[in-house]
Amino acid sequence: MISLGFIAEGVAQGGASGGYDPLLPGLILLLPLLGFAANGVLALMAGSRAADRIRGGGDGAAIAGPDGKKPFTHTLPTWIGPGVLLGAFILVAINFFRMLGVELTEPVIRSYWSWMPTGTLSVDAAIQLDQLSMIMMMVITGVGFLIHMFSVGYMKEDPGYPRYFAYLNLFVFFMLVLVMGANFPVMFVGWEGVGLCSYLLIGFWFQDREKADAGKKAFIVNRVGDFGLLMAMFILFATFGTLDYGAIFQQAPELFVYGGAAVTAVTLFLLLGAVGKSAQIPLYVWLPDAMAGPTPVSALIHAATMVTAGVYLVARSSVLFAMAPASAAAVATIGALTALFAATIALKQYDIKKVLAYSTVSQLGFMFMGVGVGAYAAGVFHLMTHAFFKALLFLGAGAVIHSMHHALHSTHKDWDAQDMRNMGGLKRFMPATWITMWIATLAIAGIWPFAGFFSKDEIIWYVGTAGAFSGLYVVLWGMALAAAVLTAFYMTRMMVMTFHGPNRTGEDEAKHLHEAPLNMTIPLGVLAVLSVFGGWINVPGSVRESFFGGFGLLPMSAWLDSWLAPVTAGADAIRMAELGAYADVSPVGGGHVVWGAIATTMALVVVILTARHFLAREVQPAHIDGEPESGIGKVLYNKWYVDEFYDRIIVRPILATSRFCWRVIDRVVIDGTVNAVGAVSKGVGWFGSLFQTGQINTYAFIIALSALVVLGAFIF
Amino acid sequence: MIEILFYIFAAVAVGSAFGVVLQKNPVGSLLFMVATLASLAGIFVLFEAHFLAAIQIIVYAGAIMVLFLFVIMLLNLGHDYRRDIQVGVGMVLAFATTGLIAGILVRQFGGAETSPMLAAFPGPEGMDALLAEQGIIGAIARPLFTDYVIVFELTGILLLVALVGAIAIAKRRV
Amino acid sequence: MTGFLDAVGFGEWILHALIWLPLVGIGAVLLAPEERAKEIAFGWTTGLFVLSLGLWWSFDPAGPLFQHMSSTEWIGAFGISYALGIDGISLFMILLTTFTMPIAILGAFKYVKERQRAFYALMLLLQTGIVGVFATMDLFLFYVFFELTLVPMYFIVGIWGGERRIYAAVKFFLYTALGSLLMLVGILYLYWQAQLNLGYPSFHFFDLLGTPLTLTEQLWLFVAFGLAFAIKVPLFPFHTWLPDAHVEAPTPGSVVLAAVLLKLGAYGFLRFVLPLFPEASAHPTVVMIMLTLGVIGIIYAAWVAAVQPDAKKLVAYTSVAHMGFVLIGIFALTTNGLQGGLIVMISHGISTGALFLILGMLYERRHTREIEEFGGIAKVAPLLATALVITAMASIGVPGTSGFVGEFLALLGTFERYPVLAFLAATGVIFAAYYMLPMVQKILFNPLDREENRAMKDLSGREIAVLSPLVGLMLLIGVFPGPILDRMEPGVQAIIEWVDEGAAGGALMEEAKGPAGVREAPPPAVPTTAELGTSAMDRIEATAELIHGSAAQREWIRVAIGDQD
Amino acid sequence: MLVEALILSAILFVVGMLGVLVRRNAIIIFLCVELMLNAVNLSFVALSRFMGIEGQIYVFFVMTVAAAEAAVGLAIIIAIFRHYETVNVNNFNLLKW
Repeated sequence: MISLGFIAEGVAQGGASGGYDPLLPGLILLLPLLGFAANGVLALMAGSRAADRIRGGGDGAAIAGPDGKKPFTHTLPTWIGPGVLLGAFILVAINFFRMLGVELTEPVIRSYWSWMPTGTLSVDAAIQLDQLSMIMMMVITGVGFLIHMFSVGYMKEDPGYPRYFAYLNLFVFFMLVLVMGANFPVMFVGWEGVGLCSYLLIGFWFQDREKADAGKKAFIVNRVGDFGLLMAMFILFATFGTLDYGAIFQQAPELFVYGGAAVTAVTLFLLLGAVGKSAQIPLYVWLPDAMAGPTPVSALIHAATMVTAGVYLVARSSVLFAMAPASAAAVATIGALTALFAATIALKQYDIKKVLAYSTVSQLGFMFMGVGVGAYAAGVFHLMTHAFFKALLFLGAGAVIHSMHHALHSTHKDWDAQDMRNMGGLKRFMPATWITMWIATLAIAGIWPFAGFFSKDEIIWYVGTAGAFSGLYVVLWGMALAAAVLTAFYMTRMMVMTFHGPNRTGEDEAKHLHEAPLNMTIPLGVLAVLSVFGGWINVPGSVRESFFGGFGLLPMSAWLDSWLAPVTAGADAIRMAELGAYADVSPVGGGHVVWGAIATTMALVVVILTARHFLAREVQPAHIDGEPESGIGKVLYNKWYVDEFYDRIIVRPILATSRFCWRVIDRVVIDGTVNAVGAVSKGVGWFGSLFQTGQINTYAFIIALSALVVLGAFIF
Repeated sequence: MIEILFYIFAAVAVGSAFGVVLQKNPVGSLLFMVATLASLAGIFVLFEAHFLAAIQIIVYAGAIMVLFLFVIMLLNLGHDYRRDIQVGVGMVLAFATTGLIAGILVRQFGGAETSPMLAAFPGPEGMDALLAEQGIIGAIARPLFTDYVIVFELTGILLLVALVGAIAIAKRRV
Repeated sequence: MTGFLDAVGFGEWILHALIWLPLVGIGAVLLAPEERAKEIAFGWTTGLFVLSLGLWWSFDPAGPLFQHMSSTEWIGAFGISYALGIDGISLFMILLTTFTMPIAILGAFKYVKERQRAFYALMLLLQTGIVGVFATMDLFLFYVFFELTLVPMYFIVGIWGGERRIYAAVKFFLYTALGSLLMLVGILYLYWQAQLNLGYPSFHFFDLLGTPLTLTEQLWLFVAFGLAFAIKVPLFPFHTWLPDAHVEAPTPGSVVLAAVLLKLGAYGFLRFVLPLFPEASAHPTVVMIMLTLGVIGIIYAAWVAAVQPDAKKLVAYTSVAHMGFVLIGIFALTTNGLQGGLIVMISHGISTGALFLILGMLYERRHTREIEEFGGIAKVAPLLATALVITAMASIGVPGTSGFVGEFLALLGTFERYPVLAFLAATGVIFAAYYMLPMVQKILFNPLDREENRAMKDLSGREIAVLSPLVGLMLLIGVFPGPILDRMEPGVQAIIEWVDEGAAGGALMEEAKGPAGVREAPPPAVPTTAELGTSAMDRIEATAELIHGSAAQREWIRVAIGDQD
Repeated sequence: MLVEALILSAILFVVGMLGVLVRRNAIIIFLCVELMLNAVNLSFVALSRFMGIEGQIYVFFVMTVAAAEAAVGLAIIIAIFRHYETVNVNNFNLLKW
C-alpha cells in the first residue's frame, strides 16, 4: 500500500513549491517509527525473559545471559536506536541544504491519505515542509541523535534498555509529526503523542511509585493543555471549515476581525495548549517532577524538543496571534512571569536536575516573551540555542549523576546522587564534562560570544522595543532583565557547587568517580561547539557591525530572521499594519549594541560574584545541611508551595466531588430512586396481599362486590 | 292455573332456598335444597321443559344431592349443630351486597317481556310449533347431536376427568 | 471480490444467514460434548465473522441508501413483515457484532467452566438477537429482536456472574424491560397512526417514515422510544444498572454488553427516533436536554469512575462517559457529530471490550478485581501491560487510536452548533486521563510488592490471539478511519436530511423508498379503516359481521354495549 | 310469566350468594353454589320459551358440569377434612401465599 515511491512523493498539494523538491520526506518520519517497532519487539522479548526470571524467583534486573554475554535484545538497540536517528538526521540535512538553495515562499505539502473525511470535514494525513519545520526538524533529529548516542552509554546497564530506545524512537517520531504536520489535527497527533512518550519515559522506572506518579501528573496536566488545543481547533473549524494551516492562515485576515472575540478565543485556547506543553504558569508544575525520568530523556524531551512545542505552536500560528494583540500580550506576560518565577525557585534547589528543570521553565518563558511580542524568529532562535546548551547541561548533569551513582553504589552509600551538596570538586574527576558544562552555563547566562547571548539578548531587546506599543512590555522587559540576572546566578551556583570546592562525596567513594566514556563525552563536545557557535547565525546587522559581531567579520547577518521570513511574513505584515514597526531604542534609551553590552556585562559580573561567593562558602553534604528552616529560602525551596496549593484547590475538591457523586448521587439518589420504585411496587403488592386472606368468604365477598360494581356500571 | 302453580312453586323455592342458607344442620340444609330443586323442576314443567324437569329430579335431586348426603354422613357432620353463620359486620355487608345485587337484577329483568330484543326470536308460538313437530326430546336431541356434538362429547370427557380426579383426590394415601 | 460476491448472490442471503445461522450453531453446541462446546461456538462465530466480512465489499458506498433489502410477510393481518436491509450505519454495527462475538467467546474459554454448552448456546442466541436488531427494517421485528437480546444476557449475568449476580441480572432486566415496554406502547401508537395514514397496516420502517404526527404526539413518542434507548445507552441518570451488570457479568458477557449491547440504544436513536420523530428530535428543548444529559454523563461518569476501587466498575463507568460522547454527537445533528458518534461507538466497542478482556485475564490470574491488589504487573507481564496501555490510550482518545477520531469528530460536530456544551464535554478529555491513568498506574506500575503478583503469568497464546485483533483494530481505525467514514456518510446524511425536512415527508424519503424497490404496499388483508368506517358502532358491527354474520347476534351486541338507537 | 321467572331466578341467585357469603361450612357453601347454578338454569329455561331450544341445551350442559363439579368438589372436601378434621372454611387459608 505504501511503497517507497509513495513515501517519496506523497501527493503534492498547494501551489508553487518554488522548484523545491523534498527528498523522501515520509521516510524521515518512517525511520524513527521503524526503529520504534524494532526496538519495541526487542523490548517485549527482553521483558518477557525478565518476567520469566522474576517468576522463577530472580530479580529480573540482570541483563547478561548464563554465558555472561548480553543477549541480542540488549545489543541491537545500540545500533537501531541512534541509527535511525542518524539516518533521519542525514535526510533532514539533505533536505535542509536543498531548501537553502531555493526561494520557498509557500510550504511544500505532501499528502498521504485522507485521514478523517466526514463529508464536511476533510483532514488529510499530510506533512508540510517549510523553513520553520525544517529548523525544528534539524534540532530534533540533530540534538536527538546526540542524545540517543549519549543514552547508549548512560542506559546500557539498565534492564529496560530496548524499551528505552523504543520509547525514545517513538518520541522522535511523534515530535517530527508535531512539527511536520500540515494541519492542526496531524500536529495534534504529534502533540499528544509526545505527551504519551513523555509519560512513558518519565515513568520509565515505573517500579518507583513517585516516578510513576510524576509520569501520570505530566500526562494529566498536559491534557489540560490539549483540551485548549482541541477547543481552538473547534473554533477554527467553525470559522474556516477546514483545519489546514495554509487555508486558515491565508483566510484569517479576512474572516477574523483584528482583536475580535473569535480570534482572541482561538489564540487563548492555543495558548492554553502551549502553556501546558511548554510548562508555563500555571501548568508548569509537571516539568520539575518530570525529572524523574532518565536524564537523557530530560535532555531530549524536557529541555530540547517537546517542551518547545508550545513555542513552535505560537510561531506556527503567528498570523492568528498577530491578529489578537490581547492574546499575544498574554503570551508575553505569561512568559515573563514564568521566566522570573521559575528562576526564583531555581535559586534554592539542591537537586541538580531540579535546578536545570526550573531553568528550562524559565528559559521557555523567555521564548514565550519573544513570540509574544511578535519576534517569532527571536523565539525560535532562542528555542534552538536553548536546545543546544540545555541539552548539553542535562547531558552533563547526566554524566555527573552517572558518575556519582557509580561512586555511591560502590560503597552502598544511600546518599542522593543528584544532590549538589553531596558533590563538589568534580572537575578533577570529570574535566571534559566540567569544561563543556561551563560553556553551556556561560551560554545560558548570556555571555558573549556564546550562543545564549545572541538569542536571549534579542528577545530582551524586542520586549524592550515593544514598549513602544504598550507600557506593559516595559514592565515585562524589566522582569526579563531580572530573570536573566537570576539565571546567571543560579547557574553559576550550580556549577560551583558541583564542580568546584572540596569533594564531599567521601574518600572511598571518590575513588570511583570517573569521567564518562567516549560515547557520552562526544555528544557533550558537539553540543558545546554548537553552544558556542550556534548563536552566530542570527546576529542583527547593527550588532554584527559592532564589537560583538567581530566588526562585521561574521559571514551572515540575521540569517535566521530572513530564513523564517516567509513563515512569519503574514504575522509581520499584520503587526506592521496595526501597530507599526518596533522602536529602535529600548524603553530607557540606548540601542541594541549598548544593551547587549550592558546585559553581557551584568551577566559576567553576576557570574563572577556568585562564583566567588560560593567558592568562599563551605557547603555541607545534604544529610547535614537539611532543609532551610524559615524565611524566603524555605518558600523557594518548597517551590512557593504551588503543588500544595493546587492539591488543595483543584485535586482534592475534584476527588471529593467524585466521591460525592459516587457515594451520594449514584448510590443514594439514583439507585435509591430505582430501589424506591422497587420498594413501592413491593408495597403495593403487600397491600394487595392483605386481601389475600386465604378465607373463601373474603374472596366470595370480593367477587360479589365486584359483580355489584359491574352491574351497577350497567345501570349508571 | 299455570300462574297460580308458578307462584306456589316460586314460594316454595324461595322459602326452601332461605332454609338452605339458614338451617343449622347440614342435613337440614340438604333437604331444603332438595325441596328447592323439586319446585324448580315444577317450574321447568310449566315452561314446557319436560325433559329438563325430569333430569332435574333424577340427576340433581336424586344423584347429586345424595352424593352430598353421603359425604355429610361419611364425614359425620350431621350432628354438628354449631352455628356457622357469620355474624356482625360480615353479615350486614353480605346482606347489603346481595340485596343491592338483587335490586339491580330485578330492576333489569323487570322489562324483559316487552323488550324489543325478544322480537327477533320465535317466541312461545314458535316454540310450541317446534315442540308439536319434534316433541321435547327431539327438539333437544337434534341440535345436541348435530350443532353441539363436539361440546357434548367434551362433556363426556369432562365427566370422565372429574371421575378420575375425584378418585385421585379423595383416595386415602397409603 | 465484488464480482465473486455477486456471483454467489451474497447480498440476497447474507443477512438471513447472519441472523439465523447462530441458531443453527446453538444446535451444534448443544449436541456437542460439554468440553468441545466452546471450540464449536468459537469456530461457528468465526465462520460467521468471515462471512460477514463480505459485507464490506458487497455494500456499495455509492449505491442506494439501504442495501440487501428483502421483505416477506410474517403476520399479514397486522402488516408485520420479516423485512431486512442495512445502510452504512448498520453495516458497521453488524460487523462489530460478528467481530466481537468470536473474540468474546475465545476470551471465555477459561473463565466459563460450568454449564458450558448452555453458556455458548446463549452467546449464539445473543448474536441472533443483536444482528437481528441491526438488520431489521420492520419495527415490530425490531422490538422482538430488541427484547430477545435481554433474555440471554439475563441468564449470562444471572448464572455465570459474580457474587451479586442475581441482583445485577434482575436490575438489568427490569431497567431495560421497563424502557422497552414503553417503547412497545409507542410502536403500537405509531402503527395505529400510520395505518390511518396509509390505509393499510404496516410496521415497515419506510411505511412509518413520514407518518404525519403533531408535535405533541411526536414528543410523547420521543419519550416512549427515547426512554428505552436512553436506558440502553445508558444515558445519565439511567445508568446505574450498567456498573452492577458489568461487575457481576462474566468477562464475555461484559465484553458483549459493552461492545455491542449498549450500541443498540444509540442505534435505536439513529435509526428510529431521529427519522420517525424529526420535529421532536430537532426541538430545541429536547436537543438541549439530551445534550446536557450527555455532557453530564461524560463528566459525571468520569468523576465517579476515578474513585472506583473495583477495576471493572471503573471501566463500566467509562462506558457511560463514552456513550455520552455518542449521544452528543447524535443530537448535535451535524455530519461530523454523527460520524464521530458512530466512530466512538465502534471504538468504544473495541477498546472497552479489550479492557474487559484484560481485566478478565487479570481476574483469572488473581481472582480479584480490586485495583489496589495489583501493582508492578508490567514487570511480570510485559505483553499484557503493552496491551493494556495501548487500550487505555485508545479509551481516553489519544490521537492515532480509534478513540481520538471518534471523540474529535463528535466534539467538533457538537461545537458547530452548541459551543458551550462542546466546551464542557471536551473537559471530559482531561477527566478521561484522570480516571484511566491512575488505574493503569496502580495495576501495571508501582512496586511489584505482592507475592501473588510475582508469580503472575504473561499472556498465553490464546490470550494474544484474543487481544491482538482488538489492539490492531484500535490503531488501524485511528490511522485509517476513512473507509469507514465513507461508508457511513450516506446514512448519516440521510438522517440529517430526514430530520431537517421534518414531518413534511420530503423527497429524500421517497427516494429512499424508491430505488430499493423491494417494498410495495400489500393488498389489504383485512378491511381498511376507511372501509370500516369511523364510528365505534360501525366498526363493531362490521367486525361482528365478519365473525358471526347473524343479524340477531349483532342485535345482541348492540344491546350489550348499550346502544339504543 | 317470563318476568316473574327471571325475578325468581334473581332472588334464588342472591339467596345462594348470601349463603356463600355467610356460611362457613364448606358443604353448605357448596350447596349454595349449586343453588346459584339452579337459579341461572331457571332463567335459561324461562328464556328458552321465547328464544329457542338452545337455552335448554345449555341447562343440560350446566347440569353436567355441576355433576362433575360436585364430584371433584366433594372429593376435595373429603381430602381437606382428613387433613384438618373440619370443614369450617375459616380454618383453611391454603389460598394465602
